[in-house]
Formats: sequence, C-alpha cells, structure tokens
Amino acid sequence: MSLALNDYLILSTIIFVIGLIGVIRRKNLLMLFFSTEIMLNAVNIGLAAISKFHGDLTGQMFAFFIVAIAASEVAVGLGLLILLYKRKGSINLDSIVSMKG
Amino acid sequence: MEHILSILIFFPAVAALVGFLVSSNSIRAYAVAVTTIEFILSIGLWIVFDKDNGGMQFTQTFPIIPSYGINYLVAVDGISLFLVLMTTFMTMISIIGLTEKRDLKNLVIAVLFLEMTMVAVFLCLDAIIFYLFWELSLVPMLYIIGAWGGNLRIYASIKFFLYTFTGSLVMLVGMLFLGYAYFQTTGNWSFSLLDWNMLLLPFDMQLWLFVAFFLGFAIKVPMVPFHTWLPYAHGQAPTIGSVILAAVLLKMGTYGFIRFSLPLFPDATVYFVIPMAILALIAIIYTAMVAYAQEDMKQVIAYSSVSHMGVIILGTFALNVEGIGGSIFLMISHGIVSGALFMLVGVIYDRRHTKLISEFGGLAQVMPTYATIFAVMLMASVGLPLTIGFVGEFLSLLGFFKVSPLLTLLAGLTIILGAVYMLVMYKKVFFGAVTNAKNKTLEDVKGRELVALIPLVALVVILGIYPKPILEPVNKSVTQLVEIMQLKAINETTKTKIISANSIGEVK
Amino acid sequence: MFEVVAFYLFAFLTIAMFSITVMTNNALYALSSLAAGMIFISAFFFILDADFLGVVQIVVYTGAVMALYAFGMMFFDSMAEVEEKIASPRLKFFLSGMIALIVVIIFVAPIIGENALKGLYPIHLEYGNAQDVGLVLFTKYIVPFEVAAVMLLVAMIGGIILAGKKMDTNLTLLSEEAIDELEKTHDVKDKK
Amino acid sequence: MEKYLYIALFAPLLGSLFAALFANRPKQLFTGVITSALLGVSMIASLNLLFHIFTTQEVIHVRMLDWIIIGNVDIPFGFIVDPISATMMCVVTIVSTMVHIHSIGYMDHDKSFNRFFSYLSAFVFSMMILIMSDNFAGLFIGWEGVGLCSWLLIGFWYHKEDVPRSKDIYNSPYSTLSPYSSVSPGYAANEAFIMNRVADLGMLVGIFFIYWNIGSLQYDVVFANIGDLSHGLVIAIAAFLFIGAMGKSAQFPFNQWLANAMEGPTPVSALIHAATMVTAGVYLVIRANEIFTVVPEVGYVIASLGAFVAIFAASQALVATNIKKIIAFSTLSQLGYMFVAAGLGAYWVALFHLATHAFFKSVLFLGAGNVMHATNNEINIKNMGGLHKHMKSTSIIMTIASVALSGIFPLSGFFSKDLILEVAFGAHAYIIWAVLWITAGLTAFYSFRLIMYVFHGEENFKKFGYHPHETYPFVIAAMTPLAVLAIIAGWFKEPFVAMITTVLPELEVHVSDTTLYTLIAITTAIALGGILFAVFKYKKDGTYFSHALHNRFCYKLLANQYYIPHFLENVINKPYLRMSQFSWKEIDLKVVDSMVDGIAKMVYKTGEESRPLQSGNLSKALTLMVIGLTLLLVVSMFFGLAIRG
Repeated sequence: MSLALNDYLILSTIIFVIGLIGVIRRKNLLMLFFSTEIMLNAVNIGLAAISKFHGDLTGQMFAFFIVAIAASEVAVGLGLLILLYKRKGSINLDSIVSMKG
Repeated sequence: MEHILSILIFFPAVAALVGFLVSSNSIRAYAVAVTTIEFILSIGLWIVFDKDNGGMQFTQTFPIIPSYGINYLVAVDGISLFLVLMTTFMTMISIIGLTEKRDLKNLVIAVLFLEMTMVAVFLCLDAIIFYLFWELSLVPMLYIIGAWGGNLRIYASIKFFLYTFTGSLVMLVGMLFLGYAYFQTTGNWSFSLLDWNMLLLPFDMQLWLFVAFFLGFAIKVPMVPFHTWLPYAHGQAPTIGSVILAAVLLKMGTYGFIRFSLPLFPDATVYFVIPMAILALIAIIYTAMVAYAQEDMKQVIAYSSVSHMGVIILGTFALNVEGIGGSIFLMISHGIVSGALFMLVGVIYDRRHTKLISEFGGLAQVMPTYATIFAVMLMASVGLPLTIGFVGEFLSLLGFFKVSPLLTLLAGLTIILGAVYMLVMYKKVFFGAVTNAKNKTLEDVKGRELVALIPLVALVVILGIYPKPILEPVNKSVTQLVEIMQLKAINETTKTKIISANSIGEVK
Repeated sequence: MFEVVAFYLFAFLTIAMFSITVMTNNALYALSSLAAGMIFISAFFFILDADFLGVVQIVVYTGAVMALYAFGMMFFDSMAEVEEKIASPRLKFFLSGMIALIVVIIFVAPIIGENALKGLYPIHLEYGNAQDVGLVLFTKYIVPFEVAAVMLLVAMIGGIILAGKKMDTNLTLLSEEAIDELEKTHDVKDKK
Repeated sequence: MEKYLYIALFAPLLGSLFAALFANRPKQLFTGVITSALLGVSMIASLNLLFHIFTTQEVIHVRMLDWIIIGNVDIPFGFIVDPISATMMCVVTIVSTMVHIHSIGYMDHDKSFNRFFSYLSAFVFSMMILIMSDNFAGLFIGWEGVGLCSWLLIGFWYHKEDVPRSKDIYNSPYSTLSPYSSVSPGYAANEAFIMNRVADLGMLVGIFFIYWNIGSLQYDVVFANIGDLSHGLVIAIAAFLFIGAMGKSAQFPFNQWLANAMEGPTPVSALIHAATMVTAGVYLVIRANEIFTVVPEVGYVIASLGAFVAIFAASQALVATNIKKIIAFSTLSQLGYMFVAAGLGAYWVALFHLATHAFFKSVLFLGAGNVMHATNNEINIKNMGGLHKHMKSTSIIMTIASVALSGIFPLSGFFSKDLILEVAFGAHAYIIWAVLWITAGLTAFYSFRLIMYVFHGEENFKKFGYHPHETYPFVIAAMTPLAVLAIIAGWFKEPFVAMITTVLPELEVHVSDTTLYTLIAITTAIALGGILFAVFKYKKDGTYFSHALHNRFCYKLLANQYYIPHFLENVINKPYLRMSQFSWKEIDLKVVDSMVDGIAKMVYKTGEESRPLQSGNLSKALTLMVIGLTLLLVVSMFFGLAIRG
C-alpha cells in the first residue's frame, strides 16, 4: 500500500476546511490570522504533493512564494492589528464595524 | 503610404498626449493645427485612394493576440473613406468653431482622443479591435458631456454611457460567438471581418447573430424605441459635443449595419427587411412629430436626427446599390448638416444662454448672415435638390421603393414632416418682429464662427451639385458588397430577392 | 510502509493541533498548537522529498512567524480567555459540515487523472532537493524571487512603521507619571 | 446654338449671385439694373433659340455634367430645347425681364432691395432649369428650386407679425374682405412650401415608379418605353405625377397656398404666382403628354378637376375685396382652364393659353402693384375708386389685360380660351364645357368689377389720405411690352401651331363649322354679358352686393374662401400639433423613456434593498463568502456530475 496523490489532497482539503471553519467561527482577529495561516499551509501541502507526483518543481516554487507571502502578511497584518488595538482597544470583529454600506 | 491609416488613427492620440504639455494659452491654436493636419492627411488618403478598386485598400496587419486570431487590422474602402473624411473634417470644423472657455485644455484633449476612436472605428476590420474603439469612443464623450454640459449633464452622460454600453455588450457576445463559429468551421481563430466574410452561416444562427448585432447598432443609431438617450445627450452636451455626436458617433451605428450585418448575415438581413423598415418608418414619422412639439431648438434638431437616421436605415435595408449607396451619402450629408445646425444653435446659445424657441423671434433682422446660413442648412436638412441633403434622401427612398412602394410612400412623409418642424421653428425664431428686448442687440456671426460655418455651407452646395467624387467610390464598394451578399446567401429566395432588388423591372 | 504510517500519524497530529487552534478559547493554547501544527506539516514535506521546503517551513513558521505572533500577543491581553459571542452557531456548523461533505464527495470521485503532462521543470533526483530547488529558483524564478525579497523587506519596514508609532519616546526611560501623561494625550488624540 | 442655351440658363444665376453679394447692404440701384440686364440677355438668347427652332425644327440637347450616378441610376444635368421648352423659355424670360424692371420701381423704397433681386433672379434660374431639363430629376430640381424661391419671396417681408385669428369677417386673416392676405408672410411662405412638399411627395413617387420600371429618367427613354408598361402602372405613374402638378399649380385641394401667397411683394405675385411657377404643373402635363396620352381616363379626371377649380376659384373672386386675391383667384381659375385642355389631350392649346395667360395676368398683377404703390399698400378695392384720373396708363393697361382675360376678340385671351371651350365641346365633355362657359362669364364679371372699383366711381381713397400718383415712366415702359403681347399674342397662333405640332399631338376636334361659330358666339356673348353687367351695375349702384346679401351663407362661404383656411387650421394644423405634443409628452417621455429609466431604477433599487447585507461586520461578510463558496461548489459538483453522467 502506497500513498496516492488523492490522499495528500484530501488531507490538504481537510486542513483547509479547518482553517475555513476558523475563519467563519472566530471573532478574534488574531484567531482569524491563525486560521489564515492554517489555510495557506493546507495549500502548501497540496502544492508539494502535486509537485512530487508530477515530477515538477513548479509546485514547490509556488509553495516557497506562498511562505514568503504568508510571512509578509503576518508582518504587515500584525502591525495593522496593533494599530487597531491601540485605537479601538479591542480586536473583536463585532466591535469593528466601520464599513457599513 | 502603407502606414497612412495607422497614422490617421494614432496621430490625434499622440497629439492629445503631447497636448498635456502645451500651455493652456496656446492650446486652441495647437488643436486647430492638429485637426487640420489630420484633415489634410485624410485628404491625402483620398488622393492616393484608388477609386476604381471597390475592395479594401492600404491593408495593414499587426498581430495582437495571435493564438486567438486577434489582429490589429486596418483597411479602407469606398464606404469608410468618406466617413473618415467626414470625421476629420467635422472635428476640425468643430474645433475651429469652439467657443468654450472653461477648462479648454482638457476639452481639446478629450476631443482629440475622441477623434482617434472615431477614425479607428471606421478603419478597423478586426471585430475585437473595432469593438475596443467602439467602446473607447464612449469615454471621451462621457467626459465631454459630463464635464462641460448643462444642468442635467450627469444624468445625461450616464444615461448615454450605460445605454449604449449595454447594447454594445450584446454585440460583443455576438462577435465572440461568431469568432467561435469561425473556429468551429475552419479550426482557426479569427476575428477579421475579411475572414468572416468567407463564412457561410446557417440561417438560424444568422437570425440570432443579427439580433445581437442589431442591439448594439440600433442603440447607437439610435432607432426608435432605443432613442431616448439622444435628446438628453444633445440637450445637455456642449456645442462641440453635440456636433461630434450628431455628425459622427451616430453614423457608427449605421456604418456597423453596412459593414457587419449586411455582408455577414445576408439571409437574416433579407428576412428582417420589413421589420427593420417598419422600425425606421416609426422613427421617421413619430420622431418628426415629436420634433415638431419641442420647445428647445437643440431638441428639435436632435429629434430630427433620429428621424433622418430612419431614412438612412431604410436605405441600408433596400438591398440594392442605389439604396445602400444613398444611405452612405446620407450619412455624410447628415453629418455635415446636423453638425452645422448644432453649431448654429451653439452660436445663439453663446449669445443668449438659452435655446428656447419662445425666447426668440425676428432674429433675421438682427442677424441676417446667421439667418441666411441657418436657412441654407435648413434647406439641406429638408432635402432640397442641389443641396447635399437631397442626393442621399432621394437615393435611399428610391432604393427602398423597389422593396416596398407602400412603405416608401409612408417614409416619404419625411420630406413633408421634416419641412413642417424645421420651417415652423425657423418662422418662430427668425420671422416676425423682434419682441424680446434682449434680442435687439445681438451680434451677427463673426470671425471664428464664420470661418467654421462657411466651409460647411460651401460643402453643402458643392456636394449637392456635384456628388460624383463621393458617389463613384461608394458605387464601386457597394456593388461589391451586394455581390458578396448575393454570393453568401444560403437560401435561394434570398438570392432572388437581392437580384430582383437590384434590377429594373415591374414594381407592384 | 513507513511512509504510510508516518503520513497517517502526522495527518492525525496536524488535524488535531489545528482543531485545537480553531476551537480553543485560550490564546496561548491556540498559538502553541498552531506552532506544533506547523512543525508537523513540515513532516509531509520531508515525506514528499521536498526537504528544502520542509526546512524552510520549520524555520519560517516556528522561527519567524511564531515569534512575531508571540511578540504581537504581548500587546494584547494574552492570558485572558478570548471572549467571543458566536452568532448562529447552527449555520456555522451546517456550513462546515456542508463543505466537508462536498469535499469528501469530490475526492471520492476520481478527479485528477494520472496522465500528467511532462513537467516544465522536472525533478532531478540525482541532484538532491536543495540543489535542485536552488537551480530552478535562481534561474527561472529569479525575478519573482527578487520581487518576493523586496516584498518581504517592504513588509518588514511596513510592519515596523505601523506597529512602532511613537518610537521616538522610550517608555523604559520615562517615569511612571510621564508615561501616564503620554497615554492620556494619546488617548485624547485617538478619540478625536 | 448650345452657347445660347447656356447663356439663357445661366445669365439669371449670374445676376442672382451678383445681387446676393450685396444682400445685406443698403439699396444699390445697380443690382436691380444688372440683374434686369442679365435677364434681358437671357431673354434675347431664348428668343434666338425659339427662332432657331422655328426655322430649323432642330432640337438642341446637351449633357452638361453628371449629377447622380450610382447603381443603375444615371442622372445628368442635361438640357433640352425643343418647341415646348423654347416657348416656355420665351414666356418666362420675357415676363421676368419686365417684372424685374418693374420691380426696380416697385421696390424703390424697400431696404432689402438687393436681396429681392437676388431672390427674383434665382427664381428665374430655377424656373429655367425646370423647363429645360431633359429628365424628370432635373425637372424636380427646378420644381423644388422654384418652391424655395417662392418661400423666400412670399416671406420677403418676414418681419411682419402674425395677425390674430378673428371671427370678424372684415378682420380675419382667412377672409378675402379683410386687409390681410394671410396670417403673416412667414406663415404664408411656410404654408406654400409645406403644401407643395405634400404634392412633391406624389411627384417623387411617380419618379420612383418611372425609374424602377423603365430604368431611366430621361424624357426620350421614358417616352419611348412607356407603351411597354402595363396599363395600371401607367395610370399610377400619371396619377402620381399629376399630384405633383396639382401642388405646384395649386389645384384643389392644394389651392389655398396660392391665395395666401399674395403676402409677397406684388411683382413676385406677377412673376411667380401668375405667369410662371404655378404653370409648372401644366408644363409637366404637357411635357409628359406621352404618358398622359396612354391613359385618357386620368386625363379626364384632370380635365374634370380643372373645370371644377375654374369655377371654384372664379366664384371666390366674385366677392373678394382684396385686389391681389381677386387676381390670384383668377389665375387659379385660368389654371383650371389649362388643365382642362391638357387633360382632354389638347396639349398645345394648354401651352398656348399658358403663354397668353402669362402675359395678361402678369400685367394685371403689375398694374395692381402700381395701384397699391400709389395708395400706401392699400389692398381693399373698396377703398380706392376713381384712380383712372390719377393713373391713366396703369388704368389703360389693366383694362386691356382684363379684356384679354375675358376672352374678347381680337385680344390674345380670345384665341386661347375659346379654343379650350371648343376642345371641351369637341371631346363631348358637355358638363365641363358648360362649367367653363359659366366661368367665362364670371371671369369677365369679376375682372371688370375690379376695374370699376379701382379706377372708376367715387374716390374713396381720399378718406384715408392717400395721394395717388402715376408710377415711374420706366415702369410703365416695362409693362407696355407685356400689354402689347396680351393684345397680339393670339395672332401668332398659326405659326405657333405649325411649330409645336412637331412635338405635340395635333388637335382633333370634330365640330362642324356652324357649331364652331355658334360656340364662339355664345362664349363671346357671355363674356361680353359679364363685362356689361359689371360696368352697368356699378354705374347704377356704385356697388355690387347689397348689405342684405352680406349676411347670407353663400356670401360668407365665398368670402371665407369656402372655409378652407379654417379647415386647414382646425382639422390639420391643430390636431397635428396636439398629436405631436401627445407623442412627446405622453409617449416619448412617459412610456419609452420611463421604461428605460425603469430598468435603471430597478438595478438601483436592488442595490438599495441589499444594503443591509453589508453590515460592516467582517465576520458576517466572511460567513456570506463561505455560503457563496458552498453554493458554487454545489453548482460545480452538480454540473460536473451532469457532464459525466
């Protein structure tokens, strides 16, 4: 018994769904960031798996760039988050309603 | 010489970009120079144009998205040549007669960009690029109406934009589908009209595609009942906007019918002749009546445009060389005449800041030259022989007479109703005593206005007496167009209908 | 066989860790479990012969990102329970369940065929992964790579500037009163 | 000879353009002189051409320039001078030269003197094109050209205000007893143009029929092939062409514009609305005689209509006090005579009457012009009287013209008008003959009623403080040739017939000589009776209609021009305006446009309604996003399965 691409993809999807659940369930912005990280990593698994099973490095390349983007996102996002916290005193989504249509 | 068409298209755009650098004080001189050069270039094109050749000339191709067969493809034939000439000429005239003072630089730049898109629409033969410029032409116009217009300018400009844009989107779907159909038949992608002309389409597909293209063109023309954007656009636009809108932008729709609908869908065209004629007829009679009821001079002319466009459509769908050629000539003559009329209204608007007919009366005493020029244009508008307006109207009606004498008789009401609304307006504005004290001191046309109007008057008369320079190349190209239609028709009845429309014989 | 065992083991661990992250009310637990999950994920990369990626994963996430989060959390009240009012939990669970269901359906049906195209940048097993990656990354992907580098730099500076306003005043060197004063003016300014 | 053709054609144009250069300047005498001189040149060239044709029987046919060539259409600027057009050219140029000279005197004090001559010469040019063209399209150019000039000239005094509509018969612009010829010159000009346009549409349709059935608009080609067409088709062609002719010649129901056109300066009425333009319709029928010969039934309709118009117009002239309108009605009536002749196939008779009529009618109008000029533009004949003493020459000339108009031997009217009666009798159209016979009596009566009111009896003008005086001698000199022609034109009947029958069918009247002389006798009798009645009745009472008659319906009917202006106003103008306003305000704005706006509003409302969705809460937005994602997944799965299944 050996592993197929589908196994990895299913795993990747499950982790992605966990992230998604986090995104829609949590109200704390920090937790939202965590969930986003989870989703990004889920995708990375999928990319690495496809790279392996197709014998093509492109997937890994994408994974690298996703890691880079995730890192930048955390840096900028946290900065913004701190700023927001300083302003509003809270990072709860329910208390930040400034884009009402 | 092989680049002349591209130069014609992109010279105004480049000039517009350079225009950002020109100082606001000299921008008018700059604009006049640019448009004059552009006009001279188009005259040059006319000179080198081979008038014995009915086909495409000066073809130039440059691949843009080769994998989908989208190329920059420009060429000119007898049909588009004079529309291009008319475009460059009217742009030049409207720039010369420009009296706008507010934010002149941006206005001039917008007009120059507009000129590029208009010339490109008439020259591009690749559907996608055609569509690109077709839509691009909306942007400067939106800007011109929205920024320099009257009180309702925002409403008018947005209505103009959204209405025409919606129609064009349906047309785009049609174009994409046609490209796909070409791919399915030949295995290659192409959006070139010249390639599409080789395509024989099944009847059902022709019907649907005709309707899709119809929506795009009919709103632009505009045909009743898609005309309501026009009075607002004209009513609110500044003079230069109205002039260009009436003279050129409307012609894009009728040009589209001749360039796309007729050769691509000959069977559908023949199938839709009577419905189209009825729409045109409604346009002719109904809008002539609406024009008669107007209280604003500009609105009268705006509605009269719709009415005349009905005659153009009628000529286009006459299926014979006389009718189609006549409609092309009428496009040019209507461009010149309605442009001139809008300019004339602009002249009076500059002086009195009103266009209401009831504000005027007896102007012929105060402004005799103005009244004379207005009368000449009025007579051209009602289609008096030996003015430019007659030839096109006569040929359009003559052409359609072969298809249906009864409908032509009704359409002929245009010469009566046109005279009614125009003459009644003329009487109210120019005849009688000067009742309004403000009108007593009005200045006659002078200087710049005269420089802009005199060439128009000259053209109206010269082309009315000697239309041959235009009719000759048009004749060649239209004959070829009709041959293509006949060859491409897949139904035998269509073929016989086209042949019978083009031959002398018993009319019932 | 070893691979299969490792895969399922780590799959279980990763899912468990991440579930904790998503479900817990304690921020510290969430952070710790997230870090653990990240490390477990790198295991998959090793299994998939993407050694370099695995290493990068550990270094970047547990090293950089987690440290960043940890520092970031110091600004907040990290020890407190995270108070959240979850609106319409039924909808949330229905959605989650729905997505999970669909995903299962999609993956139960065979989707991606094995007739893969030949790789654009094929893997050379003889080089070893790090060398292989390096070759591609510094030749074909050199421009994106450099852009990514610039992006990281920009993000770093951006983060500093966003988070570090008022860096010109050093809180550690000020007296308590001065800090209170500063915070008061700060608050007033913010309320404006 | 082509040289003369071009001179005859373009000399008036040259004059018009020259005068146009000074159009906005104050009066320059030389514009009048030069245009008149150029017309003189044109007249001499025309006479030369007539002489040439008379002597050599040669037809001059030139193709000057291509005009419209496309598809099968080939329309040139081609000109033809044959006996018909040569006759017309001479009539037109002689009358217009004299009218031009007369106008120098008449327009003496007008500030738009130069503009007037420009228009007048332009009219002559258009008329020449109409006459000389060798194809129907060229004819149409002239046709519309004279329409344009007529519009310009009727509306020449455009600065006059609209007269308010009034119920009072002595003040209403629609009555022939009021001091107004029409609502205003601008109104009359527009009415004339638009009414002519209605008829022109008919003509255009006729031209279309000809083109599509024969493939050419050249007269020679059309006439050569007209026999090949089916009878119904030729009827259609003839009928539509005749509709055009009806408009230009103001036949019923297009008659009203001619009476209202009297708003224009009097020389204009003389030239355009008596001698030349209104006869264009007759000219068309004569020119296209080969079409009309094929369909005698259409000809019969034409003749009947002509007879009807003859008596219809003459009856209106009986009560009118507007000097110009009386002459206008007389013109209309005489046009009816011409149509009778043309309709019954006596084309050359129609042409002959056209020519003689042009002379005496133009001189009548010019004389009326002199009278009005002398009395401060008074147009009510009851306000004149006794002018014979003050304006002898005018009086004599007008009397001569009236006698000619009445058809008394040996003046020109006798030769042409009596011939028409003979033709009608000979064609066994006895009703038409009877109508014309009565009309002859009426004509004589109203002509002399005018003469008596204006030149004889009490000097009513004194009440208004007019100081009548004879006009300039050169004006009288200009009228003299016309008056002489009015006398002698009939004497040239024999040579005219010899020349014209080379192109027009000969007259076939089968009446015995005794009948013929009886006819002549009774026609002359009724004409003389009319004259004598007019003279003696006036001598006795000083007026014609007692006040009791003024309230009678028939008097009001005639004075109100059979209520045709009221009909046009209330049944056509006003409802059309109301329909137009309805179309605009109710249909265009409320239905068509609001549908478009409705679509836009729908989109806008949808946005407005869905605003609460955007609560600004990120968490909710994310939830919505996931719902969307779920839906998309479901859909894609569904379609994926559908494609596979």
